[in-house]
Amino acid sequence: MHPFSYVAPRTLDEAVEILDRRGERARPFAGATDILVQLRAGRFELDALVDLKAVPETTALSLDGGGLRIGAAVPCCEIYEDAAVRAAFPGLIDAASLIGGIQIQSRASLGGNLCNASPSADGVCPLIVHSAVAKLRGPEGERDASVESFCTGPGANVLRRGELLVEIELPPPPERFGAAYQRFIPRNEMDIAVAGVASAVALDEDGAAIVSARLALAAVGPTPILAERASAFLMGKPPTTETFAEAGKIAASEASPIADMRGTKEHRLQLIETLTRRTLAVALARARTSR
Amino acid sequence: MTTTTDRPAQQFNVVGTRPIRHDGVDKVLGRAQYGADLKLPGLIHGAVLRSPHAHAVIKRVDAAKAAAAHGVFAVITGEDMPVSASELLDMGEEVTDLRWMSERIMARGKAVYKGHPVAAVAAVDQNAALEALKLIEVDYEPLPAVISLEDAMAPGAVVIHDDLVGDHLGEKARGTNVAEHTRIEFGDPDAAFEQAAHVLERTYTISRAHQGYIEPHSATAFWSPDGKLAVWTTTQAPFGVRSNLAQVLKLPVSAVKVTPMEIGGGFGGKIQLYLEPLAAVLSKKAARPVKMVMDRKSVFDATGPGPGGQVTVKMGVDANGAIVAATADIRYMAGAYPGSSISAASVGVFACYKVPNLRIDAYDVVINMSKTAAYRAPGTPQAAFASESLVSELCERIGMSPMDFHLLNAAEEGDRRPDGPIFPRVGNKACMEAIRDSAHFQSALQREGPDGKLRGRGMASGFWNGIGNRSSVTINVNDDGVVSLVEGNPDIGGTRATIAMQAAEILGLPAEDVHPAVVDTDAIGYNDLTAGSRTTYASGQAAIEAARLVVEEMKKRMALVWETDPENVEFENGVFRNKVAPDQRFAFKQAAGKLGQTGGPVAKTGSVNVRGSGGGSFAAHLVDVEVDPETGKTQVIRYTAAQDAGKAVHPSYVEGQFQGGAAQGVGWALNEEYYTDEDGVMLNSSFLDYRMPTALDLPMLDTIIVETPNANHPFGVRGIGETSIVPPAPAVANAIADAIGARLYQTPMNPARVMEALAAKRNGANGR
Amino acid sequence: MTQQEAPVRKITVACDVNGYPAEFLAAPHQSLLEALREAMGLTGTKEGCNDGNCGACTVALDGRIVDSCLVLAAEADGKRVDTIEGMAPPNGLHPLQQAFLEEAALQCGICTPGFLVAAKALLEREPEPDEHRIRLWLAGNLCRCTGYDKIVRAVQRASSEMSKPAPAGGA
Amino acid sequence: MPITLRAHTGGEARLEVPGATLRALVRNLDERCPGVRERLVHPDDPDRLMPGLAAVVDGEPTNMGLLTPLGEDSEVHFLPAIAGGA
Repeated sequence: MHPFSYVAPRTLDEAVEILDRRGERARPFAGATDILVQLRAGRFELDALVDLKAVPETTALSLDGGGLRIGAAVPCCEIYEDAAVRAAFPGLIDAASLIGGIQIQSRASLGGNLCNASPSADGVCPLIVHSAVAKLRGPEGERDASVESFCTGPGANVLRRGELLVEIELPPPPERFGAAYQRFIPRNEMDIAVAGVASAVALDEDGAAIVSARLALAAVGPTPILAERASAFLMGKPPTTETFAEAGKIAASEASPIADMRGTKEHRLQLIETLTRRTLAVALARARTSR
Repeated sequence: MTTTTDRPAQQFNVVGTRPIRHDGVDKVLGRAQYGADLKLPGLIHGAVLRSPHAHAVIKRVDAAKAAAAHGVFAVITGEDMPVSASELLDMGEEVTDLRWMSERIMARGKAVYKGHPVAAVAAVDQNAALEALKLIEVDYEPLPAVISLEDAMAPGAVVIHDDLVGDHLGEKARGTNVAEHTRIEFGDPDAAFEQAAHVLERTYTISRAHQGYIEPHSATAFWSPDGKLAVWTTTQAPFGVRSNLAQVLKLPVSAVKVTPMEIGGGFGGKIQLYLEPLAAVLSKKAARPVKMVMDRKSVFDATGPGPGGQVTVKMGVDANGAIVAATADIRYMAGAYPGSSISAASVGVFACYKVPNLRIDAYDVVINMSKTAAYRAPGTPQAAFASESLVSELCERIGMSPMDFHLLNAAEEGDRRPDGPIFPRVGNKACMEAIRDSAHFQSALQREGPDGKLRGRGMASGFWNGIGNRSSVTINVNDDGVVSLVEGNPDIGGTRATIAMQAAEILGLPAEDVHPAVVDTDAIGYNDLTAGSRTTYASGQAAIEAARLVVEEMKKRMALVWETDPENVEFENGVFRNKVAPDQRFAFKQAAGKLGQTGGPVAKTGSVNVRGSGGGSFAAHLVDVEVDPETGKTQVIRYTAAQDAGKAVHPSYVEGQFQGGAAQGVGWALNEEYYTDEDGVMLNSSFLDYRMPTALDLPMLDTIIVETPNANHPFGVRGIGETSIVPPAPAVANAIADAIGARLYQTPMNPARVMEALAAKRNGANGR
Repeated sequence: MTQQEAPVRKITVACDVNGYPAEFLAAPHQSLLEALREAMGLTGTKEGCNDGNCGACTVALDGRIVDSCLVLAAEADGKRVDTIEGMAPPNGLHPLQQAFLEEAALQCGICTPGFLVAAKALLEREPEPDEHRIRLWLAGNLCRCTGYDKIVRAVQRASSEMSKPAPAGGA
Repeated sequence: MPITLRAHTGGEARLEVPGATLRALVRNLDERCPGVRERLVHPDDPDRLMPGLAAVVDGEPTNMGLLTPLGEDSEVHFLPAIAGGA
């Protein structure tokens, strides 16, 4: 591995300054669970790794006014161990508690998962269905990017030179809202999604119709995908098995999977249908029991 | 955990108990020294540059920049390795051509598998060595890669080794990738098929699967200026490494000393040389000890998995379900050099059955992938996947339960094994009966699982012969009556304990009072490798022999003390007694304290060359699975393994062998494979994507130890390490077929393939 | 090789290892695994894959289990690291170590330190986990020899040993 | 006899040959079936079997190679050697 230096800035300004100065030769990291593997495999070379875990803004987790702010370096375990977050955002917990094993969850962050921009990232789809916003900070100051627009290709994202992800903001969910994430893997743990689906629905007052819905798909395109047509289809529909099955078919039509060592194209399309139905059913149950 | 035995048990004090293994405390404290843990004064670190191509001419290797890099001590390429002419090496049980072995270790002129070493560097630390590799310039001219049976066997195929001379049924063949075609035949199977009431023929495809030991290969070497070469390595075969190093490096055997470090799993994959000769030659050039540790990717790319291939089996039965004939066509891909266990596959494919008319053709085929290695019951799980799947499907067709079929057709004492020998008393039928009588078999299977999942049950049998061969064990009696036991077999799974226990049984000592130590090749007589299910069986006999010699010598010493004839001294249950003066008696410990004044220390070596294995160890496995028809995922929900141990020396470690083999077999059945691109580059060369079972993927694994004594061992012990990987894949295949009503003919039976089988069934194909 | 801005120097890392202060020099790119094994001589922590997929290098970092191959040594500065070498009390064994021996929960032993460190963290959080919870918690640790049966039983056994009330009059 | 050697035995799979040891048996066999000896015996050591070949005497592989003593009714098989595993 090409030798690099280790920097642990204490402020955002300091972090931005280092990243700006070093450009492509430096990258920020939190859990290091992806970047060290990539560096050892020789995927790219760096002169510096910038540890964000001493920066207060990136390590804060706060639930206020029904919304959630997750610092970019907050590890998965801190998210799922927080009882209030667990109660309010079960769809997010679905993902945070299945990335890697326990050892990985001690370190891996949803922010890192997002920045790594893998099409199969488990953490991204639930963020998309929660309409989450990525809060960025760079030499030019702050800006926002929607999570669904954040990844631009396998391993590529919208971050510019010197810019870093500070935190991810989830707006307060609407009333009678439920979300869920499931992925399919051949083993039961320690695996990469062959396909994954996050679903979110909000119901009308009597629970007879879906008033808003968002579906996001993992590992079936160059990035995690917001399934716009399937999401739109659900609006106004009764939350029935038939509706969900139809939504699954539409979601599959929005997927553009490839065949690789983790799964075939046909299998991935079948999985999108199945996981869409299954996650919608869980999201519905959660919506019905939410406030 | 159950044990069934079919005879009045020989009485034992130690054998059959479950003491804590002698090396256990070191291992739970993290103090045991594995290969990579070694530290030596002046140690430097090596790394290997490997071919990125599966098949390429190496036009130029320029290592000048690497040699000049900061922190680099030595660089070697193929030019630095001695050249060997073709010479067949008898490696105890396996045969290797010295020339193929030398070329496999380091490429010269041509790379024939992805990961083939092209150069190596020794530097001040691991990262400096890795960085220096980047400075080595290699010009490759890629050639078309031969990576499948079709590629390799097609007329006009690209020939990997121009000078390979194939042996095709005794005829020499040139310009071929088929290194060997063998045949076993007796009776007239074709005529018998004509007469059979039912005949079924199927073709099965089996993935190559890696042994998957958690410890990567490592080797440290110091080539001293006096010409002596010391090697510390993680190996199953310290004496094999010694002789192979001597052959490859053109040294006398006695110039090489091999110290086996603790070994973090092997399963047959740590027998061949990989890093040892490279570390040695680097050490010679650098005049320092050099340590090399393989990374996980290279373990997958460049060390031996078990071979994949294709097996076609055909079986005919009469109206009662008795087998009248069977044939098999076995084609294994050996990797870049010949040798893929086709002989064992030919024995194992129908070994469980009485087959009156039989023909087995087997082909050893060379392709552009890493040379395969032995993997637990080498060659046999692949063949059994075919034959045991076929039996189950045949049973469906003739409406006979697989249990009845097995019991009717099981090979027993006096029946002829496919390759000729007659079975002595074996536990084949006893294992079936143990499964039949198990709570698992007797319980009804709830066919519907939760959420629409489908359940099924399958069984399969398995055979592995095992070997005996050469072992030496030395026992030294200490003043306090504790004995040290010196042995030469690396302990992969508890054999320090099982060998020590056999000595303890003879000496009348508790297991704890025998202190076993695994030592280097200069410190003990010759030992064949820790493999072939032989260690407890054969080295145990060397320990028994050594213990008997100790007892005989100590009887003489007690005779001196008691002023009587040695014939008057008897030894029973750990006590020496004077038959003519019954009040004269010494426990072993007391006697041990009298050795100094009666002639000096007692140290005895038992050296044996154990014949055969007593007919091998049979097994029967029963498995319940749950299949999700919407995703194709299979979950093993219940498992029972019965196997013949002859006599279980340490039942816990016998159970552990049954369970470990079952887990590896389930992994092979469901997910494990080499997924390569069309150029022969493995794409899933990590523990993430190779998908071995995790703790969450398996249920508890129930075991039944069957004990049909082995007449070749004084305690009746059989070698048991390998058979347990033979039945799992077909048992799982049979359970999946039972669950979903469609059959899979290919491993791994991964979710996508299960979905394909379900779709084919819906479309009217492949249904029942 | 690419030009660097400045030569990369080794840095001093001060941390608590197994309850004792430790100070060592590490290259910035060195993993905690490498530093434990090379700089501190603590070779009980094993390397199986160097990419976070086998758990053989599991240690506890400030009380949470991590794959030490995916932690930079530099990140351990000011933190507490617990390895297999610190698990046993003086002149004894931890109940998990004892249970692994009695249940024959190891064969080759290479994965054993990682399993023990991980299982200890589990029992400290959840003294009486059920079988599924044990299997889930240990899914990040691969074992190729045992099929996991005896490992799970050993954790169950240690759990019940540790849940027994301490004998009266103990120190 | 393995199929690969039956060219030397006129296609015979089973032969009755005298010999008090395996070495003597092979010598006698070679008189009946010329050329078979060089397929069975190590080129550099007349007391060893050809590498890659195993002899099974009365159901068990030999461990003394060609020096193995034979009984009056011993059954001998020549087989390809089998690699060991774990």
